[in-house]
Amino acid sequence: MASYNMLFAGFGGQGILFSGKVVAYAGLIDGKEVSWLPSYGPEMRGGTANCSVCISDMPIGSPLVTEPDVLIAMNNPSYDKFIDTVKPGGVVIIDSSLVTSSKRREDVRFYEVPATALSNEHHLEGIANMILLGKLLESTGFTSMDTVEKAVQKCVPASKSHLLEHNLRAIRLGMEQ
Amino acid sequence: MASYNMLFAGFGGQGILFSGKVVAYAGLIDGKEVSWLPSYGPEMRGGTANCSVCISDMPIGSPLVTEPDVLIAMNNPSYDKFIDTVKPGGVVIIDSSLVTSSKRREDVRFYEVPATALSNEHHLEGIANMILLGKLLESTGFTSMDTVEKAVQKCVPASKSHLLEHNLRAIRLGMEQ
Amino acid sequence: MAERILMKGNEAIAEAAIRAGCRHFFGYPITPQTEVSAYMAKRMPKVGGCFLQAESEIAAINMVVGAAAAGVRAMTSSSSPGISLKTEGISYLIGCDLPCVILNIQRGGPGLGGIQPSQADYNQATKAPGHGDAHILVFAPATVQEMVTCIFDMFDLAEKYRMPAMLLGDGLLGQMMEPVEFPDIQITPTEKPWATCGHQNKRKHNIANSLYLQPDQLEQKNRERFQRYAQIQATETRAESFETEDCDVLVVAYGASSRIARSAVMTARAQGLKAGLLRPITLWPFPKEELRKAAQTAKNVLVVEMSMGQMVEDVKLALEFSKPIHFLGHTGGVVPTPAEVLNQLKTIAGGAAQ
Amino acid sequence: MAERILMKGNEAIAEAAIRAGCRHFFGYPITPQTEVSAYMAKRMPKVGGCFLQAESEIAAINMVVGAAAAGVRAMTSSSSPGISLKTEGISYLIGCDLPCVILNIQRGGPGLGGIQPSQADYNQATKAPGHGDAHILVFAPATVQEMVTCIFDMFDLAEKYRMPAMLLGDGLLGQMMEPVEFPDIQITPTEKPWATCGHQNKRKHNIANSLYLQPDQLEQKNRERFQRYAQIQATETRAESFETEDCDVLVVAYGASSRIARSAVMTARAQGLKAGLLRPITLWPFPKEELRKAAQTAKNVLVVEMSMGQMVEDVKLALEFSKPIHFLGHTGGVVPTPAEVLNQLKTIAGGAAQ
Amino acid sequence: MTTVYEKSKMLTDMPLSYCPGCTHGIIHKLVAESIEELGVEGRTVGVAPVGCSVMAYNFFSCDMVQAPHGRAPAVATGLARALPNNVIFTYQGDGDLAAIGTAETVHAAARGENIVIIFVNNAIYGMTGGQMAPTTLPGQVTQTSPYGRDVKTAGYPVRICEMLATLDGTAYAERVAVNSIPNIRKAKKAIKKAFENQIAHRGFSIVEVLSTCPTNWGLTPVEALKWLEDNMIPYYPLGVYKDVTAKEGK
Amino acid sequence: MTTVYEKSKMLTDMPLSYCPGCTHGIIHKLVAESIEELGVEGRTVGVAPVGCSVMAYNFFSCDMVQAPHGRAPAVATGLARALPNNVIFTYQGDGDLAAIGTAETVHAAARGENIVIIFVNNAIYGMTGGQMAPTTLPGQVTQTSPYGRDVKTAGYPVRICEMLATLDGTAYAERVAVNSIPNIRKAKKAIKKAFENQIAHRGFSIVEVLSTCPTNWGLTPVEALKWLEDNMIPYYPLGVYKDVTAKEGK
Amino acid sequence: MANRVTVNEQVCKGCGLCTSVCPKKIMVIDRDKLNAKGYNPATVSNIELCIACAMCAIMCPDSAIKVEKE
Amino acid sequence: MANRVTVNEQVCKGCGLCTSVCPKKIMVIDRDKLNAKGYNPATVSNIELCIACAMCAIMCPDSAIKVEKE
Ligand SMILES: Cc1ncc(C[n+]2csc(CCOP(=O)(O)OP(=O)(O)O)c2C)c(N)n1
Ligand SMILES: Cc1ncc(C[n+]2csc(CCOP(=O)(O)OP(=O)(O)O)c2C)c(N)n1
Ligand code: SF4
Ligand code: SF4
Ligand code: SF4
Ligand code: SF4
Ligand code: SF4
Ligand code: SF4
Ligand SMILES: [Mg+2]
Ligand SMILES: [Mg+2]
Repeated sequence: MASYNMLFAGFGGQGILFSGKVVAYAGLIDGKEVSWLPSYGPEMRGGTANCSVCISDMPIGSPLVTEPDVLIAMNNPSYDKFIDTVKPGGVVIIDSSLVTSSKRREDVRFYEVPATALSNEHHLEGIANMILLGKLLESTGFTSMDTVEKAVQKCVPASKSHLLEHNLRAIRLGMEQ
Repeated sequence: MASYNMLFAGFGGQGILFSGKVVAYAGLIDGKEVSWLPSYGPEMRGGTANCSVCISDMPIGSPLVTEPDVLIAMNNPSYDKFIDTVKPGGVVIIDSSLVTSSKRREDVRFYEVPATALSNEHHLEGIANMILLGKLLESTGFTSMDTVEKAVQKCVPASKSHLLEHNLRAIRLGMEQ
Repeated sequence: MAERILMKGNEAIAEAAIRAGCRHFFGYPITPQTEVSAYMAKRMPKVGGCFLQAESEIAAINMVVGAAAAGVRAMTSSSSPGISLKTEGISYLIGCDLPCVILNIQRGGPGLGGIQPSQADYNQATKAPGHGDAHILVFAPATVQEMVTCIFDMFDLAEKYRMPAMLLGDGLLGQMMEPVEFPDIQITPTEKPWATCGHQNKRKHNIANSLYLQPDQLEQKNRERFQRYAQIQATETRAESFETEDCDVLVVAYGASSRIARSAVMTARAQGLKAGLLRPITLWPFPKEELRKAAQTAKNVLVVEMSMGQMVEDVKLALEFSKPIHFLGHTGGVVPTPAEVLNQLKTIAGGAAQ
Repeated sequence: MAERILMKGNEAIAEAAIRAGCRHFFGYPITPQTEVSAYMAKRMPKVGGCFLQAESEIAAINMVVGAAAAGVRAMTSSSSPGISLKTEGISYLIGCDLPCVILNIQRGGPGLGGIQPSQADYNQATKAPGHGDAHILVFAPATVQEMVTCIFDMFDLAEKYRMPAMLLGDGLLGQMMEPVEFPDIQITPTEKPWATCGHQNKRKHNIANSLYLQPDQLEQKNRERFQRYAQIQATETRAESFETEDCDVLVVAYGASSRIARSAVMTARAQGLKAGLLRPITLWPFPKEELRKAAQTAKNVLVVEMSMGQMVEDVKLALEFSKPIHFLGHTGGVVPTPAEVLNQLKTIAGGAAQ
Repeated sequence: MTTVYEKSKMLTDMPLSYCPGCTHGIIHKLVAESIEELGVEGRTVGVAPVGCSVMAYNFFSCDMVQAPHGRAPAVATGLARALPNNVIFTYQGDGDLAAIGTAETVHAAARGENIVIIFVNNAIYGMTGGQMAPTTLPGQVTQTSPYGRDVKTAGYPVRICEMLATLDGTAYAERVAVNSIPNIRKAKKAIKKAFENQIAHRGFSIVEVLSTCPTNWGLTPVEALKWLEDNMIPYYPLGVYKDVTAKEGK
Repeated sequence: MTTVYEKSKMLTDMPLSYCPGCTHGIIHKLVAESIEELGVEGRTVGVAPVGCSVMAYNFFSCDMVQAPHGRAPAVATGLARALPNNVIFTYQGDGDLAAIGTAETVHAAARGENIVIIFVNNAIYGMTGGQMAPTTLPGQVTQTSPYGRDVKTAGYPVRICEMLATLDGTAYAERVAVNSIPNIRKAKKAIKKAFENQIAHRGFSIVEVLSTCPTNWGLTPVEALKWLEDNMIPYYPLGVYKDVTAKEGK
Repeated sequence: MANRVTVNEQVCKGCGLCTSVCPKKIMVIDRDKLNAKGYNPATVSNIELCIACAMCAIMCPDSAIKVEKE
Repeated sequence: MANRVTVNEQVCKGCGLCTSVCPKKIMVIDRDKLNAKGYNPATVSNIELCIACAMCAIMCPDSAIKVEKE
C-alpha cells in the first residue's frame, strides 16, 4: 500500500484532532506504522487547530506533515495556509459549507463536501468532521469501512458509546458524497 | 632577597589577619610581589583563623601556603595543625603564653615569645600579635622597621590612629625578645 | 505484552512511570509537557499514589529530593526554562547520591523562546546539569514506545547508580501519538538501606547530605562518584546503528531528529547513496565506542540536531577528528525535513566523491 | 593610575565595577563572595548608586533584567549553587539581548558542596549558562589586578555585543589580597536606543522580550545571535602565553590554577625542563588559535584545573587531538600545589622522552 | 457628535490575543485608560508576565519588558531602581504571581517597592491549558484537579490581598472584579488610584482583579461572568485590604 | 540521686558547631526533648536548612535530610508525601525561610502540609557572616546595612507568623523566644504542641523562635539575650497567631 | 439624529459580552456575518433606541466598540 | 548530701549563659581552666547552695550540664 501523510485542519472544537485519531487508529488496526501529531500551545485557543497523521509500512520519520498527500480543511484560514503545501497528485477535501475561498488547484484531486450543512440536515450536529472522514475513506481507500468502525470504537470513550452509531452514520453519509 | 611564605595562625580575634596584612603591606612598600589569603567561612567563627602571606620577587603562584617558611602560631590547635608543615630550615614563632604544646622540631629556628603575658605587662592588651610580628622582623629581617612603620600606618584606619603608637611599641618590644 | 494502543508521548511516559513503580510525581505546568501532569493527576489517586502540583519547578525538584531521600521512586517533569530552575536541585540530588527521574520535554530557547520542539538543552543535560563536577544519566528515546522502555530502565539505573536520570525529549515526541504497548513487568523495589525513612530505633540515623566542609573529604566524594561514572561509561552506553556496516556517510542524530535522519537515510539508500545512521540513545554516557564502530567505513559524518550544533562536539571528541564532521541543524522549534537532510547527504557525498 | 593598594579580590571587583559606571548592584549573600555585597552596601549610597540585597539569587538576576532593560550598567554576584539558580534568568538576558555583568566566585560542588575554591562550573559557564542555544562572555582573570581590568572590559563588551558577561573566579581569587591599582578611566556611557526607559512620546515603544512563538522567527533570532558569536570568537579571545615559544610541554590552565601552573613552569624551566603555559583569559570565546600557536613546539599538553577536567574537552577540540593531552586536577576545594604540577610535568616529559 | 467611549491610545492597534470574551481585555483597557488619563504614558514601563498576558508587550503602547514566569516584581524592582522617576507596573496572572512568583511578590511588597501590580486572578492557569492555580477554588475541576480541588491533598487557595496586607511595606491593596459594569467602574478607580500612589511615591500598590477564563472554565463568556460572581467573589471578598492614604486622611 | 536535667537522647554526641552562647543550641534541645518525650524518634525525619544549622543532620539522632537553601519545606513535603505516617520537621533560619524560601514556606502552609517548621528568627544571616535578613530590624546595622537598615531602600521586616496566619492551611502558628527561662519553657510547650499536631495529622504547624546571634550582633551571649528582649520582642510580639485546636476546643 | 455605535467587526470576537449588558437589548450578535477570524461580530439592531450609555463599549474586552452621542 | 551539677568541660564553650540564670549565683566561669577548644569552662563554685533548679542546664545551649537531685 501507499503511505499517507495527512493534514487535518480547522477551528478548535470542530473535531479535527478526533478524526485524525480515528484515521491513525485505523492504520494501527491494519498493522501499519502510524503517528498523530497535533498543533499545540496557545495558538490553539479559539484559533485554528490541526493535526498531522502518517500511515506507512515503514517506521515513520517526522510525524510533522509539511507536504501532505491529503488535506482535510474545515475553515478558510486553514485552507489558505495549507492548500499550497499539498503534494501534486494529492487529495484535498474541504467542508464547502465553511471554506468559501475560491482558490483551487488543478494538480490535486479536489472534493467539496458541504459537511456542516449536511450534518445539520441529517441531525448529525457537530460531527461534520466524520462526514469528511467518510469522504476521505471513499476517495482514498486508505483502509476499509470495517477497520474504520473498529477505529471509531477505540476512539469513542465507553461512557459515550451512544455516539458511536451517530459517528458511523456520518461516515457512511460522507462516503456517499 | 629570599621569598617568604608565611602562615599566621591562632583564634579568631587575636589579630592574626591583621598582622598578616601588615606583613603583606611591608612587602608591597618594599616593591615586592605580595599576597594575603585568609581562611574563610563558618569554621572561622569562634574557632581558629589563619592567613597565608607570600612575599616574593616573582609573581606569586598559589597564595595558599601549605609549606610555610615561617609559622606564627598563637594557639595550641593551630600549632598542632601546622607545625609539621613548616619547611626544614624555616622559622617558627609561638606565643608561648598560649601555645603549651611541648612538641618541638629541631630542623627549624624556633622562637618562644610569651607575647600575651608581655602585652598585659606592658599595657599592650590585645596586640600580642604585634609583639610576635616584631620577633618575626627581628628573626628574619624580611623587611626594615621603617617599612613596617609605614605598613602599620596603611593598615590602621585613620579613625584609630591613636593605636598606631601602641602597635609600633609592641613591635619594638617583640624585636627585643 | 498487552495490546498496542495509540498514546501521546507525554501520557505514555506517565503511564510507564506508574507501571515502573513511581507513586510520587511532583510537577509544574509548562508547554509542551502539561499532559504528563494531567495524566498523573488522573491516575495517581486511582493507584494510591501522590500527584502534587508544586508551586514552582524549584519546589517540585526539591519535593523529589525529599521523596527520593525517603526511598520511593519519584519523578518530576518540565521543559527548558523550568529545567534551568531545577539545576540547583539536580546538583543537590547528585551531591546526595539520590535516584530519581526527570523529564525535559524541550522547547525552543533561549529565554522564554517558543513552545515548539527543540534539542537545545543537550549541553545542559550532558555537561552541566548543575554546578560542580556532576553528571546525570541522559536518555534520548526516539519513539513513544522507546520512551516507555527507557522509563523502566531509567528508574532501575537511577537506583543502581544512585543518581538522577533525565529523559531528554522534545515537544514532538511529547505531543505525538504512536502505537505503544506496555511490558508486563513486576517491579521489585530495590533495597535502600540509605533511605531517610525513620530508623525505628533499629539502625544508626541516615543522612542525605551534600555538604563537606573539608576539601579533601569533598574531593574524595567526587572521586568516588567519578569512579561510578567511569563504570557507567564503560557499561551503560546505548545506541542504535542503522545501515552503518558499509556506509559512506554516517548521520549521527538522536531523538526526534533521528527519525527525520532515518527517513533521509532510507531514501538515500534507495537512491544508491550508502548512508547510515548512528542514533545515540544515551547521551550521557555518550556512546563513543558505538559511534567509532559505526563510522568505520564512513568518509564523512553528518550530525543532525534541532539546535545550533551541541552534540557535534561530542561526536568530534569521540571520533578524534579522524574524518570530516558536518552539521545540519535547526533551532527555535523548526524541525528539519528529510528532504533537506537528504540534500545535505548528497552534497557531502558529492563533495567527497570529487 | 593611582597608588597600588592591597585589596581583597572581591572588594577590588566591586570597586572596579563602580568605577566602570555600575550603579546598580543586586546581590544575595553566599560564601565566598559576600565581600562584594558588603563593599557595595558601603559604597553605593556614597556614589548615589543602588545596592539592593534581593530575597534570592533568582530575584537578583531578575532585578538585573529590569535594570539592564532600563539601560543602566547592572551587576549581580554569587557562587556556584546561586549561579545554578540564576540560569533561567541568564537565559532570558541572552534571549532579550541585554548586557550585564555576573560574578561567579566558584566553590566546591555539587550540591551544597563546600566553600573552598573550585573551577567546577566551567562547563556551565561556557557551554550551558542556561537552556537553549546560548552563550555568554566568560572571563577568567588570574590576579586581583586582572580582575579589575577585566571588569572594565566586561561592561564594555557586554554592551557592545548586548549579552551578559560572567567573571568566573573562585574563592581563592575572591578572598586573597594583592596589590592593585585602579585605572583612571572616564566612562562614556554607550547609547542604548533599545532601552525600555519610557519613550517620552518621542519614539515607538521599546520591548525587551525573548518570546517568539513562530519557530522561523525564533530561529532567525538565534542565527543572528550566533553570527554575533562568530564575530566574538574571531576577535575577542584573550590568552596569555608564558614561555611557550620553544616549550616541550605546554600547560594549559586558567584563573587560580594558572598561578600554580606558572610557578611550576618557572621551576621546571629553572631545572632545564622546557615547559610553557597558555593561560586562557576568555573561556568563552575559547582562545583556540592562541592555544594552537602556543602548542606548536609542544610534544605534550597538560591541562591543570580545579575540577575533574572540564576544560580538557575544549583543549582537545582546539588541538584536534594532534598531541597527547594529559590532565591534572583537584576538586572539592583542594588547590593543586606547584610541586605536584612540576612532578606531573617531569613524568610527562620523561614519558615523552622514552 | 461627542465621543462617549473609544479605545485608549495607550493600547496599540495589535488585536488582543485573548480568547473571545476573556476579561483580560477589560483589565487591559482599565490599565491603559488610567495611565492615559494620568498623562504618564511617556514615562511608563510595564512588565508582562508569563501567562495569557505574556504578549502584553504588544498591546500596551508604553515601553515593555517581558519577565520570566513569576519574576515580574523583581524585574519591576530593577526598573524602578534604575528609573526612580518613571512609572513601573506589572501585569500578572495568579499562577505567575501567587505560585512561582510568591517570594518576589511578598518581598517587593515588604520593600515597599514603588511599583503597581495588577494581579489578574482567574482561578486557573489559562495559558497552559487550564491547570490548578493557587487560587483555584475548593472543588473546582481543572486539568490537574480532575476530581475537583481536594483541599486535603492540594491545599487551600491563597488570598493574596489579605496576605500582603500584613506587610508594612504594602501601601495599598484592593480586590476588585470585572464581571459587571459597576464592578468594572470600581476596578477602574482602584487601578487609577494605584498609579496615583506610585506617581506620589507612596510605595507598593496591588490591585487584585477577579477575572474570567471562559475557555478553561468550559463556559461561555457570559456564563463565566456569572460563575465569577457566584463562586469567586464569595471566596475572595472585594474591598480595600490596606490603604495608607486612608490613614493620611486623603 | 534523681536526674533533674540531662542531655536529650535525641541529640547525638557530636558537639554543636554553634558559636559560644548561640541560642540555636537551646532550640535544638527543645526540639529534641519534644520528640523524645513523644516517643517518635524512630519515625521522625528532620530537614536541615542552609544556615548556621546546616549541620543539624549531625546533631539530631533521627534520620535527617539536608535541603538546599530555602527549600526545606519542599523537601519536607516530599518526605511527608512519601512517609505519611512519619513525623517530618524542618529547622530553618530567617534567611532560609523568610527570604529565598518564601514561596516554599507560604505554599507548604497553604497546602496544610502535615509538617512542623521550627523557624529560628535571629534577625540576621548568621552563617554567611552577618548580612541583613528579611527580619532585620529597622536601623539595625549588619554587613549589608552598614548604616543601619533603611526601610526606604531596604524595606520593612517581614512578620512570618502574622503572614502565614492569613492562610487557611495553617493549623498552628506561634511566636516564642528563648531569652529567659520562662520564655524557654513556653517555647518548649509550643514546639511540643506543634509535634503533637502533626502526630494527630492536623496539618501545618510553625513555631517561630526568636533567637540570638551574639557573633554577628557583636554582643556577648548574655548581652544578646537582653538585646533580643529589648528590640526583637517589641517588633515581633510573642503569642499564638493561629491555632485550629483552639476552635476545636482542645 | 441618533447616537452612533461603531463595532470594529474585524476585531470583534463575537463573545457576546456587550449584548449581555446593553440596557436596551439592541446590541446583538450577527449570525449571518463571519469575519476573517471566523467570528460572528456584534452589531446594533436598532440604533434609534441607543442611549449612548457606553455599557457595551466598557464591557468589550477587545475595545471593538466606539460610542458617540449626538 | 548535696545535689550534683556536672559540667561537661570539653563541650562547654564558656558562654556564661548558665551563670546569668543561676538563682544562687554559684555557676561561674573558671578563668583558670582552658579546655581543648580554648574556652574557659563553667563550674559550680559552691554546690552546697545548689537547689537543683536546673535553670543552668535549661539555659545551656550545648547541653553541657547535667543536674541531679539528692
Ligand atoms: C519557568 C516557567 N514555568 C512554567 C512556564 C509555563 N507557563 C506559562 S504560562 C503559565 C501559567 C499561567 O497562568 P497564570 O499566571 O494564572 O496566567 P493566565 O494565563 O491564567 O492569565 C505557566 C505555568 C513557563 N513559561 N516558565
Ligand atoms: C542558593 C544559596 N544561596 C545562598 C547560600 C549562602 N547561605 C548560606 S547560609 C545563608 C543564610 C543563613 O541565614 P539564616 O537562614 O538566617 O540562618 P542563620 O545562619 O542565621 O541561622 C546563606 C545566604 C547558599 N548556600 N545557597
Ligand atoms: S485561556 Fe482563559 S485566561 Fe487565557 S485568554 Fe483564554 S479565556 Fe483568557
Ligand atoms: S553566627 Fe550567629 S547564629 Fe550562627 S552560630 Fe554563631 S552566633 Fe549562632
Ligand atoms: S451605548 Fe448603551 S444603549 Fe447603546 S448599544 Fe451600547 S449598551 Fe446599548
Ligand atoms: S464585547 Fe466586543 S468582542 Fe465581544 S461581541 Fe461585543 S463587540 Fe464583539
Ligand atoms: S541547678 Fe540551679 S542552683 Fe544549681 S547550679 Fe544550676 S542554676 Fe544554680
Ligand atoms: S551555658 Fe553551657 S556552654 Fe555556656 S558556659 Fe554554661 S555550661 Fe558552658
Ligand atoms: Mg490565571
Ligand atoms: Mg538568621
